[in-house]
Amino acid sequence: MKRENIILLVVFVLLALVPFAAEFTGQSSWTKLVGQALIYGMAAASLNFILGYGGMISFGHAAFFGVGGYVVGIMYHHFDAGTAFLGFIPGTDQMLITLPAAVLVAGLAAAVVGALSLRTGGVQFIMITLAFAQMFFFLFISLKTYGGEDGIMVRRTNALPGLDMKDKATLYWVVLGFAAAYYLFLRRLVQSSFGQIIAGIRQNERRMAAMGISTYRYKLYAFILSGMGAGLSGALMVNFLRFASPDMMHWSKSGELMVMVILGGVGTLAGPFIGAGALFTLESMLARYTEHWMLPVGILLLIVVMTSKGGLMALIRKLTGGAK
Amino acid sequence: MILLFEQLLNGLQYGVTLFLLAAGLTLIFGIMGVINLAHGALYMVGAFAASWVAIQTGSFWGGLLAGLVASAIAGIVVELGVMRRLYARDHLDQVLATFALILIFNQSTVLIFGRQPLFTSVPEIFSGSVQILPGLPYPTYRLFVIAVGLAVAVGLYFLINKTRVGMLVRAGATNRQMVRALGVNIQGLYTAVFALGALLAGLAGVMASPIVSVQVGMGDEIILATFVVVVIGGVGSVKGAFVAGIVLGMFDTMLRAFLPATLQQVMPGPEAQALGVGLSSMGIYLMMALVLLVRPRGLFAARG
Amino acid sequence: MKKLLTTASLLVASMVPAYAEGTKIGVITTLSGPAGYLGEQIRDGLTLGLQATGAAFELVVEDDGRDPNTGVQVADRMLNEEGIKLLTGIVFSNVSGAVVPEALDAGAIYVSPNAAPSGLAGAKCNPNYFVVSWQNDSLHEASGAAAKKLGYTTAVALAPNYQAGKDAIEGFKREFGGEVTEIYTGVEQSDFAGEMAQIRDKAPQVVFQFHPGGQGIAFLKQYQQSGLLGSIPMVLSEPSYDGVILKAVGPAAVGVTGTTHWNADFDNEASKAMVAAWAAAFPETPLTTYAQQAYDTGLLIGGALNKAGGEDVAALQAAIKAADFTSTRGHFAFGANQHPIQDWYMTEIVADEAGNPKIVTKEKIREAVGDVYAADCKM
Amino acid sequence: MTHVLEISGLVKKFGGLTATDHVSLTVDTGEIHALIGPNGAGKSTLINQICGEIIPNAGHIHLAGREVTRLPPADRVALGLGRTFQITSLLDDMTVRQNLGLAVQAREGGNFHIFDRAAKRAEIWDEVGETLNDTALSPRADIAAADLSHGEKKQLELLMALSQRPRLLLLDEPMAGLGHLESQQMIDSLRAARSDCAMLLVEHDMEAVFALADRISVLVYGRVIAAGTADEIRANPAVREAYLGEEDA
Repeated sequence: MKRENIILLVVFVLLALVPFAAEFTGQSSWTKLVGQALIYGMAAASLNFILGYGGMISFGHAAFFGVGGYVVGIMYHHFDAGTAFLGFIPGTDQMLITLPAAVLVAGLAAAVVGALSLRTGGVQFIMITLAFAQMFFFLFISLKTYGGEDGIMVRRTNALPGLDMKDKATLYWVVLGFAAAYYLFLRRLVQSSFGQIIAGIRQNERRMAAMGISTYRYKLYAFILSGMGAGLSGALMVNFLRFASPDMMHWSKSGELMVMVILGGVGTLAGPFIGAGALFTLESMLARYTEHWMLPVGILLLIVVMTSKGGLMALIRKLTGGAK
Repeated sequence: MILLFEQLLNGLQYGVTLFLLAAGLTLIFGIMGVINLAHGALYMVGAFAASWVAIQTGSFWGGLLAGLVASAIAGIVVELGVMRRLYARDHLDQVLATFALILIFNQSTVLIFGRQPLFTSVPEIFSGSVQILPGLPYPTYRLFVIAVGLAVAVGLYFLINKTRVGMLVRAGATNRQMVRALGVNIQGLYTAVFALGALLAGLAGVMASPIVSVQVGMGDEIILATFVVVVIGGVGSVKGAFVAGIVLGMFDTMLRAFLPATLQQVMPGPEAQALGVGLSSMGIYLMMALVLLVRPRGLFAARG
Repeated sequence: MKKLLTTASLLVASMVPAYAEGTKIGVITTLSGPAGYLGEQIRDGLTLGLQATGAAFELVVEDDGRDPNTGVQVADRMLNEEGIKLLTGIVFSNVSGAVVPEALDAGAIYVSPNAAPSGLAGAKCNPNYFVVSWQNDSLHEASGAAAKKLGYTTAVALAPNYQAGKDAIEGFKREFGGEVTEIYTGVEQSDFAGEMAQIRDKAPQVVFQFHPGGQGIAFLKQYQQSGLLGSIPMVLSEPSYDGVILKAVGPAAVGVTGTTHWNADFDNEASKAMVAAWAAAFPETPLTTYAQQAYDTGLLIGGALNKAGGEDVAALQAAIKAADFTSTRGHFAFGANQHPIQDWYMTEIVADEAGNPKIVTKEKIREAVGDVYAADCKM
Repeated sequence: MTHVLEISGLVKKFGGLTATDHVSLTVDTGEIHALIGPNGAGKSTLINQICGEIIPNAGHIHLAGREVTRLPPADRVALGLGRTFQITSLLDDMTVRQNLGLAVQAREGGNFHIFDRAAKRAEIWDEVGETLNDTALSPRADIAAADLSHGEKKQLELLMALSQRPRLLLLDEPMAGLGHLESQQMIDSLRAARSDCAMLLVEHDMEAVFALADRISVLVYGRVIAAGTADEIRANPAVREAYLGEEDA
């Protein structure tokens, strides 16, 4: 087995043991903390695919995260109320239905946003994706049926046949399973034929066009795939927290996802997960000691960006002697 | 009719505030190629410094001076301490660093001034209203804000078009390498531009402080609209920032003022209200998306 | 600099609780961002209230950053790791929507000093969930009643375009009964010049507006600057004219009518004690209804702790449910959904000797009212 | 027979400047057609119109009998157009092998597959191996493109363009910046490739032009002032005056 795979396996096993360790040490909230970090890691990793591998700096990624979350929330709402969405789509609390639906709807949203945004580039692309995300935010904030700015409560986590989803550890393992699968999917994706084309477009779009690649179509496809990933993580987050709210698509959430990617390491597979974990743990640890946690978080972020290029992944590589 | 005119004035006043913020941002953006998310924090610094000094001394003008000085100093410190090391990095690192700066500025403000909003009032000579049309009294202070904004626009026009510094700034916005090749003290120019941008943001903050609530995070709300202005106007173009600022200010105000009522005439009640307000909140973003789809580099892009 | 020191000492004070041996109470509240002062008021009011009861308690305070995710994270740690069985403190209903179910599922009690989302007030009410503040609807109904009582028949009602804003206007309309023009403002809007022009154009007899926090400050300032303050009367509900807002707007608020469930000039022992304790502890900071609600929460919780202790959740729940405390607002009882039944008062903002705004209670306008959701609650 | 490339009456204006002024020319199968002219004559503008990066104001471009005047660049590549750039344009972070691999992959298709492994596509890597064999780049195959010498970059770019198996290859100053020996190698490579595809060669190096070109067109101020064989162009007085006279002086 390759060294990289061994490390992955070890990390996976360690993560799988988190609920036990948390219980054993009496720090049981770690299960939830790590679970949330994993979901954010997935969202950040989906962003990293277009941002790090594809060179498309999207500042509106939280929109798809939120859309995915709201699909779960809205379906649960109708399930709970016994009504139908748009009058003909019945609600459900089955994860096997809600998650694919969330992925699909987020992908559709990404298709529309991407199709328009990708006509621009550079700073304009950053801003136009932000603009679309803001439109989603304002749309959901004025949806009275679904709680407006207060959001929707999802009183019970979606059901998965054969599992007791009320159990925190079970839910955590489900999340871990999705995160691991998503990691492997991304690993395969960046090595695939399509992944190579996307990497080529990031490095030299003009050259790729001269080789007969209609870059727009490939970038759009990447944008949609990435939006679907964000939708999946949003749907998981709503299941995990049992709550969906417009905060999920606020522009500061897009910014946070971006920070996770940059902090962890742009264009690396593990970077976004590491970045999400680091930022999340840092915030929540510091918040325990001081109400002014934003100050040390800000200073630490600044130090990281000023002193190292390539984020925490670069640091880890340096420390482990250049090994992958 | 009077209502329409008043709303136009309101739009103009909002527009010049956006212009003050966007002018600095677009220069920093265009010349140094830096995405400065923390520009709104400088607006906040200006507002807080001005309010605090105004409270202590009882003088709005003392506050104005303090706000300008404080924001310019904050700008210089940020440029020397942080931005200077990031010019060569890509946009992403700049985004992260300036995001960190927002956290630092906001929380430091909490530590220094506390969490409660500060109170400032309109200076005595501008406290009343002026009867600009029969039946339309308009707050003198807002007219003052409009005048200051327009004066800054004229000043910037002369600075950029008629002075040597302005020539360098223009050249820098079009071609960074060329300015370097001219043997200019590029570091000095960068610091100066950054300080100028910070000063203008601070000025916007000072002017807004008697109108809005001077509170932590006040810059984060307006910075998005400012970015929209910069992008619609064209990155690096002060003229673009001016035109886009005014147009956007008016467009936004008009939408808020008239769209819900207009929709109500063609649709049944409450839904029309909700839709109208939703649409007018989205208005500026919708406008940016449309402009970029037609002109992907904005209206007055400096770089070809 | 003095401010800095005060803040620093407060910070220390909050981290080193006075009664380190007592029952742990988890306080999840918003301390960062523009709304941070609300959390500060709640934390400090709660502390004073608890101290007034002499109960043995230990506060574990943490910031939720107005983010439901953070709130749940914090709640999870408090509930499962530190074994806390009693939570309170949340300012915003979007946070409480996420946190309250978490607490209830863990078998803990949540007592709300402020946020009271309608989603938890009706059919989804819960024996372990209490609200000490007020339900949104009843708050704004009081303003409608006040405007009606003052003899007005036409109004312009303004509120931000989110759920609480819509509820506010609905509540106002319900009791007002006259002709109402509704204007919704932007969620993050801070310049209301356009709305001022519309108000002038409509020329109603009265203006009702609901803009808590910074928006309220901006609105009142601009209302005065546009010259409307003297010409069209304004009626407000308490979150739009709290002490902090008044301090920030200065004379711009004088002449405005407000409705509230409590005011600093209330003539009862509990209220006087609280005002005195607050003035001694935080001379620089105005006492708002947020702090008062939290103080009442402190009295309620402290009393219940004294009676039932902190170990037995069921006993504690019963003690809280009894609401056996002397509220700073005078009459207080829990309705069927464990939300308050209380009186509402009309107040007026007048200028004190220094010309600064001061709230004076005028009269009681509604007596012993609960909320419309209580009927749906089957407990 | 049809021409591989046929340009007729092409006009492109930038503001008041006419960069391409009613240009007409053809390239036939197996032919190397050179386009020469002083700096600013509009050669790159013309190339970019043929590639589709710039859309002309008037006139027509036909590629292998199909009108392509307004098609996007990628669609023209599908019809058999390949190109090299005046300033070499490679995928800098990738190795020589990966650069070539991507060029082959772009031609072979399957580019939307997300579950395969590009590194395991034998049809690609076999071909890349064959292409690299016997070239000077062979020992440098696993070096990042950014680290190659200027001459090697030019060479790699040509190999990438040829890997697309174009019918027509647009060469934008392939000799620029090359030493004498490297130029000779480039001329040899081009000569070897002429059996596979026609070429439109933009070049300043007259020695190379005369060594390779079957026909030469001379572009001055956006207009074709002369066209013909090498000998005809050498003898043309207008060309001597407008162009060669100055350049050779």
